[in-house]
Amino acid sequence: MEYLWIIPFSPFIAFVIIGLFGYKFPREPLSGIVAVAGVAISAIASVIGFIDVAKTGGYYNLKLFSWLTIENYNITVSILWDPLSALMTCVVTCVSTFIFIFATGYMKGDESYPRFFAYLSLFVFMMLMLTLSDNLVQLFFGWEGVGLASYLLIGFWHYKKSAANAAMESFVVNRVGDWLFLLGILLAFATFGTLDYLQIFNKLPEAGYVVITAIALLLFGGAIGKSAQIPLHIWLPNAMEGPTPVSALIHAATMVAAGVYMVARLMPVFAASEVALDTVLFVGTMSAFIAATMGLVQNDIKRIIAYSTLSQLGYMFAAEGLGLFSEGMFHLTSHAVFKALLFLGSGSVLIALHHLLDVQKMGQIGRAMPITMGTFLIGSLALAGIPPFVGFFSKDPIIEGAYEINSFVFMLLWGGAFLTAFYIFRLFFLAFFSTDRLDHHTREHVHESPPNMTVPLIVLATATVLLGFFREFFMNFLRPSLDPHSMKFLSEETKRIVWEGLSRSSHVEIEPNAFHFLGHSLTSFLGIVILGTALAGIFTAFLIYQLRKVDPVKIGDMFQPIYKLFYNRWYFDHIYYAIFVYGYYKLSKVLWFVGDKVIIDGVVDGSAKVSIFGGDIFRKIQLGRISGYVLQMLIGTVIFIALFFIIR
Amino acid sequence: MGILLSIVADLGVPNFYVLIPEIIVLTVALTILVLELFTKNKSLLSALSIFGLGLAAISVFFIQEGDKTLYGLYIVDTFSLWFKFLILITSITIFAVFNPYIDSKRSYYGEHYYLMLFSILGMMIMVSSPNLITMYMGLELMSISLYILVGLLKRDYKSKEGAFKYLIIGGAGTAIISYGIALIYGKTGTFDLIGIALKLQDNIDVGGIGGLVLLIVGLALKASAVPFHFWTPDAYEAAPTPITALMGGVAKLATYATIVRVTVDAFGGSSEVWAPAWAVLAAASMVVGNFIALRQKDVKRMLTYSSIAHTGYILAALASGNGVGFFAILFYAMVYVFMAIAGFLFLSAFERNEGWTNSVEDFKGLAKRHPIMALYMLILMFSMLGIPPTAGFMGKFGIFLSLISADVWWLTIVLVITSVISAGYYLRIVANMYMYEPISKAKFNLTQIEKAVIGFLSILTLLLGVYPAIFWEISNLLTNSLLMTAVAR
Amino acid sequence: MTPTFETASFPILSVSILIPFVAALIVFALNEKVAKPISIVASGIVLAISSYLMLVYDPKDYKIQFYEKYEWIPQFGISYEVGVDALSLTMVWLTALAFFVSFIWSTNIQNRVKEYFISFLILEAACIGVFVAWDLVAFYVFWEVMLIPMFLIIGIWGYAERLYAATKFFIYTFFGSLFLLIGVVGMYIYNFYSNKVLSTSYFDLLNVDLPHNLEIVFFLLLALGFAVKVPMWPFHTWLPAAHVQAPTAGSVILAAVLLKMGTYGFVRFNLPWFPEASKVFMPVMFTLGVIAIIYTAMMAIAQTHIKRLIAYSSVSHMGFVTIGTFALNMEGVNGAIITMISHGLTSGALFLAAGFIYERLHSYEMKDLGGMAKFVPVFATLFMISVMASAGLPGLSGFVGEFLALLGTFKVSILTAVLAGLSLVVGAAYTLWLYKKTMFEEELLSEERLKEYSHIKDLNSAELWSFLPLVIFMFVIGTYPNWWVNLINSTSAFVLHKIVGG
Amino acid sequence: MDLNLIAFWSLSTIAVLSALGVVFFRNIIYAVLSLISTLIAISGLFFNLGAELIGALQILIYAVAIVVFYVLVISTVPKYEGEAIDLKYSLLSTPFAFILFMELAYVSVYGLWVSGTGVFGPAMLNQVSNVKAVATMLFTKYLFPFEVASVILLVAMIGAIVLGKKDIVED
Amino acid sequence: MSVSYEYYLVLSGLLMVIGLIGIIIRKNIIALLISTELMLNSVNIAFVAFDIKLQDVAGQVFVFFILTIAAAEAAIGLGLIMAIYRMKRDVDVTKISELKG
Repeated sequence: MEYLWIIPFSPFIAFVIIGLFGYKFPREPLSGIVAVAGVAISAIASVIGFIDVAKTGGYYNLKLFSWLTIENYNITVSILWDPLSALMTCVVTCVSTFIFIFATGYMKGDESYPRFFAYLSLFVFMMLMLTLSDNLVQLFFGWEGVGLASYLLIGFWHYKKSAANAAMESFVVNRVGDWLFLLGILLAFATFGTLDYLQIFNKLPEAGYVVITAIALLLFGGAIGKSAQIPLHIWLPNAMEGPTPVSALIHAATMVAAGVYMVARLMPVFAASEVALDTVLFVGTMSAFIAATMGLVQNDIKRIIAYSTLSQLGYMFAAEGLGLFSEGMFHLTSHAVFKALLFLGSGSVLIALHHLLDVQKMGQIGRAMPITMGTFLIGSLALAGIPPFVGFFSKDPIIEGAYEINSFVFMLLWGGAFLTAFYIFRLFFLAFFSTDRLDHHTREHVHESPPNMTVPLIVLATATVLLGFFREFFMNFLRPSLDPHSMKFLSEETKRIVWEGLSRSSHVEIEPNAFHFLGHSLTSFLGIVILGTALAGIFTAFLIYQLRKVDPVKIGDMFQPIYKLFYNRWYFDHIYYAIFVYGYYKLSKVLWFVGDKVIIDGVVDGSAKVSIFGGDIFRKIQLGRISGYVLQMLIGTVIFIALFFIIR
Repeated sequence: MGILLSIVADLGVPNFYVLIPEIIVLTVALTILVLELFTKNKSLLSALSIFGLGLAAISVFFIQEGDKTLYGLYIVDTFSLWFKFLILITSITIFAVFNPYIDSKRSYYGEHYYLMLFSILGMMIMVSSPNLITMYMGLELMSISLYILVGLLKRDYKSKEGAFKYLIIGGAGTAIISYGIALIYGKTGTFDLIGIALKLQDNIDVGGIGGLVLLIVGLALKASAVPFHFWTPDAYEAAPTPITALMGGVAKLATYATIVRVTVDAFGGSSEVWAPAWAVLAAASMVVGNFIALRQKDVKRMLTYSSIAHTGYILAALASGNGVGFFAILFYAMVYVFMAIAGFLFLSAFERNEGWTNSVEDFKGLAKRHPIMALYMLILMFSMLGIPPTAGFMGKFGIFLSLISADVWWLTIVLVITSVISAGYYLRIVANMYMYEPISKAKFNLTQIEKAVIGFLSILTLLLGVYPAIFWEISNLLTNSLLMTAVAR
Repeated sequence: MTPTFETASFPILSVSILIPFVAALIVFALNEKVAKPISIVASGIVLAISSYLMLVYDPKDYKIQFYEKYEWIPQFGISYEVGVDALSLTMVWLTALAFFVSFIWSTNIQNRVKEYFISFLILEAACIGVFVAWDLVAFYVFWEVMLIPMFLIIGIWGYAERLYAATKFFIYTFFGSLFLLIGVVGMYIYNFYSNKVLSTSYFDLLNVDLPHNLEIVFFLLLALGFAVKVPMWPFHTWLPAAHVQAPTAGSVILAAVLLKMGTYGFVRFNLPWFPEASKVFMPVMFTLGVIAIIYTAMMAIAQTHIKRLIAYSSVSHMGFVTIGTFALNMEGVNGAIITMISHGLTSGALFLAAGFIYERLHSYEMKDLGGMAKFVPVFATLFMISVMASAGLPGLSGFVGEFLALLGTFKVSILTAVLAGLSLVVGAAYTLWLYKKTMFEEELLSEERLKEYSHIKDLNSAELWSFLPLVIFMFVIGTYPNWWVNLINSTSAFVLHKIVGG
Repeated sequence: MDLNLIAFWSLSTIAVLSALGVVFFRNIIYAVLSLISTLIAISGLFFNLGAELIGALQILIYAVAIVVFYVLVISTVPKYEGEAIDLKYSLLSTPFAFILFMELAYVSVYGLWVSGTGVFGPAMLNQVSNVKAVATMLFTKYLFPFEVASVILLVAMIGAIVLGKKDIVED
Repeated sequence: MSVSYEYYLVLSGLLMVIGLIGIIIRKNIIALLISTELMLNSVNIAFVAFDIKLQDVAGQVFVFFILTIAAAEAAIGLGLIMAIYRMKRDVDVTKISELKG
């Protein structure tokens, strides 16, 4: 399995080549080609590895080199290749490949074309370091690395103030999560003396419950930041300032899912602590619902999809919190595909509309760009959870599982499903159908995108249609990584702990076979209700935005407070801005003035002033007159002698 | 009559051979006294003086180190010989640059030369006195010559005023010293330092303390320690600058040497009395000297206050009251004399130039107008501040060593704080020299000798900081010489 | 644990101190045209020597290598004693690198070229001396000598308020070092009292068995001296002033080398000499370190002057070194040392960047800057790498040190580690803020400004070659810290041997 | 009543009173005359103690030579018209001067002064007079300081001439 | 001797202090010089008293030297006063204060 090193380093080499020579060559399309080649090679390698691991179900641990030795523990750069990482790697590389291809078209004519592909390649490299890692430090390396790439790509059009701000915001907010994550690493090291996953898992029984909980929660803190869960979600919608392929790749398909992947990767740790699982569940659920509500009333096409990403990530976390790790990972995979599709579709729309973002100003563009519309529709349906698209097979089981385990969670996720269907079709209708609100000039230029953009769309759409039917394959495939009984690398003791931790979902039986599942949900009450909800959402959207039977403005007025709450994104941004941006900045300014300038420098410069003042005072004794001199000498002598007779 | 004769006969014949350096200096002085009536040739007089001083300095090496001579009124030991040598050679530098200065002031008196020689003679007598009488006479010869020299600037009222202040306060100081000596005499019945030490040993009482304290006050006055420093700034400023160098450098050196000898030889056993006394004076000098220097615009006056502060540093070593202290004080005194003389001679060289008023402002842009001299001044300033690798640092290092070895922490802290404050004014000069544009482009008119002398002194300051072992060895020898004299009896 | 010595067959360390000094004399004698080449060659040789020493240094057992000792002031038992262990060696290397870089950078000094290079060369000699000296007086001499050229550098080639800054720098550090001197002298005397040995050698003073209260006193005296130099909060205010006013190369040296002396002092002297006091003061140092990290990070973001921002960031990073050092375990000390090296590289690079920006746009104020990235892509890239290294991005040098320091701290005080870890957030905030304000947001520029911008040139070759070594080593340390940690491991163990035993 | 005692008290009273006169007489001539009076009284005390040579020298050098000098100068300098004493300074200095006096007196009274260590006891002085004893010592043992004293006087003489003479303006 | 030597000492101290007061409070610079003479002379009393008590002659020798020095100082002082008067046309001590600070 030594060839596995090709997977991360192929995009890295592409990055180096483009980074050093990108501007020297004819910029377009050579940089794009290099980048695509880099990621494609890596995709091929990972697919080969995927097949390999699918056959054997085993795991490989490839140590590349030793990074740092602490005490007796060797932090290495290495590759852990098991079904979980193989799945994630494949998702990353395959989706990336298509997005890269799309980007060669999307970025055409941009003066920083090579830079874009350099960043993208860097991102893929970092992401692969993350997914392939066998220890927490390398994970953290990739974790921060994708943060960097995300920062660079969000700020790709850095001449825009909003892009620069969004980039910085994303990095700093992520850093809050990373802070917790790093502390988690430190605690883990202090507890276990090692940071390799497998060693940690097997040492779990030695550690106390509280410590494990703390480690899990701190690491999850990192996931909250990276996967933009509430309350650290605010950066993701703003991150849409980046070029659309970036949004598709990083802020939908891969990077933001890193948190989900991390939780799954460390499943035994999380499973060992109920509190941790509950936290994951709670955060995921809340994010799923709240983000959906926010998505309802946005008008920016990319932001709507971004909120939907938040929401779907919430579903994944909810699945993991419920103990349904495989379902979570499956949803991750399917989400990567259809969300990439949706983003690329919207990218295609943006190219056609010259980066017009407001859905309220679009309309009836479906006719001019049928492929985009068709694929977008497929993506929307998948997102809404309509069979036979992959979203149905990955999202419904989560909701059904929640029904079995926790009714409160179920209510929210169920509600979320309605909202999801509603907002995505609101977008769909407003953009592609409805009335024609485009201005005349743009109208004339609306056209279908070139093949290097539509082909990825079609491929992804195909995948969206077909992937769901591989449900059973995926479930079995992931078993060696996520089912405690099949995890070869766990000791018996750990297996027991993990199994106990997952007991909350042990009674849940979800049909793995796609056809059976489809049949089951079309027959069971619960299945029909969920499906019906999704359809209801679509219908409502159709009613309001296509048929215009109900005026959305009136509804907005009717529920003024709620509308405002949603529209202002539950005031998260405002509060954060007030406290952490404005407040922090102002406090810093005040502290600088008071603390540094007045107090500390006051003392420092003050002592200089006191010295000078003292000099002026002492100068007065030298008043130039002999009488005075002698008088002072007399006084001095008197005191001097007195010192020896009185004090002694 | 017979009784008297027998007493006198015991004294034996004085050994005038050991007086050769003094005799040379005296002879030269008297020769100039006569010669000056017949010639107006200043170079001749100056050369003669330098020749005499050089000869005397060389002759120091040919003197057999011996015991006391002249009926116990004169001592020839390593200590006195070395200091004599140092006094002589440092004086040479002053004579070397004296003529141009006095020309520029158009204030020529032939008396300058022999009066300076007389004062140097007084210093030589001071440092080789095993006896309070000799010390007193040497001190007075030095002081009285200096009173005159200060006031010798023609048509300069300030010179007279400074001299008069110096005279009155110096006179009062003389009276105080005399009174102290009287009390000590009354207490011990002798003027001999060792005799005093024997009498006092460890039963120093009120009378002894009184005498000692008054003696300290008097000596502190001569060494210009606060609060007996008042004459210093005025006299130093008033005096012709080379004379200031003589007072601030050579005379100070002799005074410190005398102080050390008196304290060690005569009062070695009562360090618990004089150590705190010197400590108080040292602390006061450091504080007052440095603070006032901070506010001086006139560099000459600033250097004066800095010299008061340095008196504080030097005396601080005595506060430790142990051998390390003597060690340190001797070293510091020896290196300080170079710094001080160089500093004042620097001013004397520049003072000759048109438009130079010794004000801090005049130093602006000196590094561009005269880079070499600015570099010398830089070295001097950092040396006075006590930054390595200059001799000033090694001096302060010794002081710290002595203070801490004696656990005089409070004085150590005072020294530290005041040193930091002193950085304020030393740096101001450096900053003015290097960090401002010149206020005038006029060329400086400096003689080669001036440059060479100042260069020599400042380079020496630097070298003594880089390799101070020789001077430390000398201080070591001197301390041993002193302590051995004290213990041997 | 008594260190052993491996005497040098050739006085290579003395030679590396002498080379810059001799170069200074040569420059003094010749005209100003050759000043720069001579300086570059001299510092290049020193860099080559120190790199060579790093490669041949034997990190296995702790011994002082390339050791030389000559009598200097025998009356006091003072000698000239130089040698290196890994800590010294890395610092010497860092010094050599920083000076090399600064010399290459210093192309457009028009004013008093000769003096400029002489000052820097003497400064280099002194800085190397500080790190290799094992005799305390020699150490102190080098330590103080450095003040003079630095004072002149800030004062002569600085900006508007240079005089204030230079004086403040000088007096403040002088104040601190005098207390250091007192502490050293005190140790020396106490050593004499207890062991009857007159010696200022580090190794002799290592064996002083101090009573507890004296240990505390001496610890404090030394710590005060070092704290001012580090600078630790609240002794840091000289640093922003000095940095803001210093010329670019001066800032680089100040940040890369001078600040290290303080932390070097802590590691070298305070821990091995005062093991008990170090334990006692651990909470205090932690508190100060944490305040330094967070408070000065806040200070940094409050700045509009980019050099002052970077200066505050230095203080913040030094906080990491402080807490790492006083974690009193291997990870902590290793982390502290790595952070020292890394900070030398990153802050050096950041100051170069600030200098670059000033040379192109003639302002340090954020309101005059912004939107450069498009016009100077190479610079923007290197600047970004430096910024990220400073923000502690894994894979670059900054992270390694911070990680180790945090790890060490975490074992001792979780709270400290938690708070210090916040620098991940606040540090990112100010560095990115800096980057954004200088490089991004082109659309805020006015038309005329844009026109001016179109003339600015990317890094010229001198600037590029001074930037590159720093950036390369950020990667080298970040991606393969094992080599560096192996290098310093035995040294850290020695530093801690009285505290953790062994 | 011992004659010595009477002499001491009367002479010391004169000395102190005329010393106060030196300080407080407005007219400088009176002050100089008071000085003479003090000096003569002190010289009387010397005689009283038995130090005849010093007593005589005191009168010769001081009361005659120096005071003549003073009178000469005073005659050149016109009469000083201002206040004799500065009130502020007198108020400030008196308490301190008093304390200093008390301190000196304390030292004088409580000091354990030794006596009779020398060889010139009454028996000896009866054989050789005080004058002879002092003079002999002065020219033998204390020859060196004596020579120095002569140099000092030479210096002072020159100094007085140089300082006192009118500057001839040279051009 | 029936007069205790302490009396001489006290007298000496008293004259000394009076001389000191004289320097401080007099405004005429000639009087300052006279007061200095007074101080120097007061010491003589102490010396002679001690000398007699000790049955030594060294004290008297010292007094001789003090006399010499007093004379020398007086001479120089008067010379200076002449010079000052010639330049300043005043002998008021409050005016003789150009050097200060």
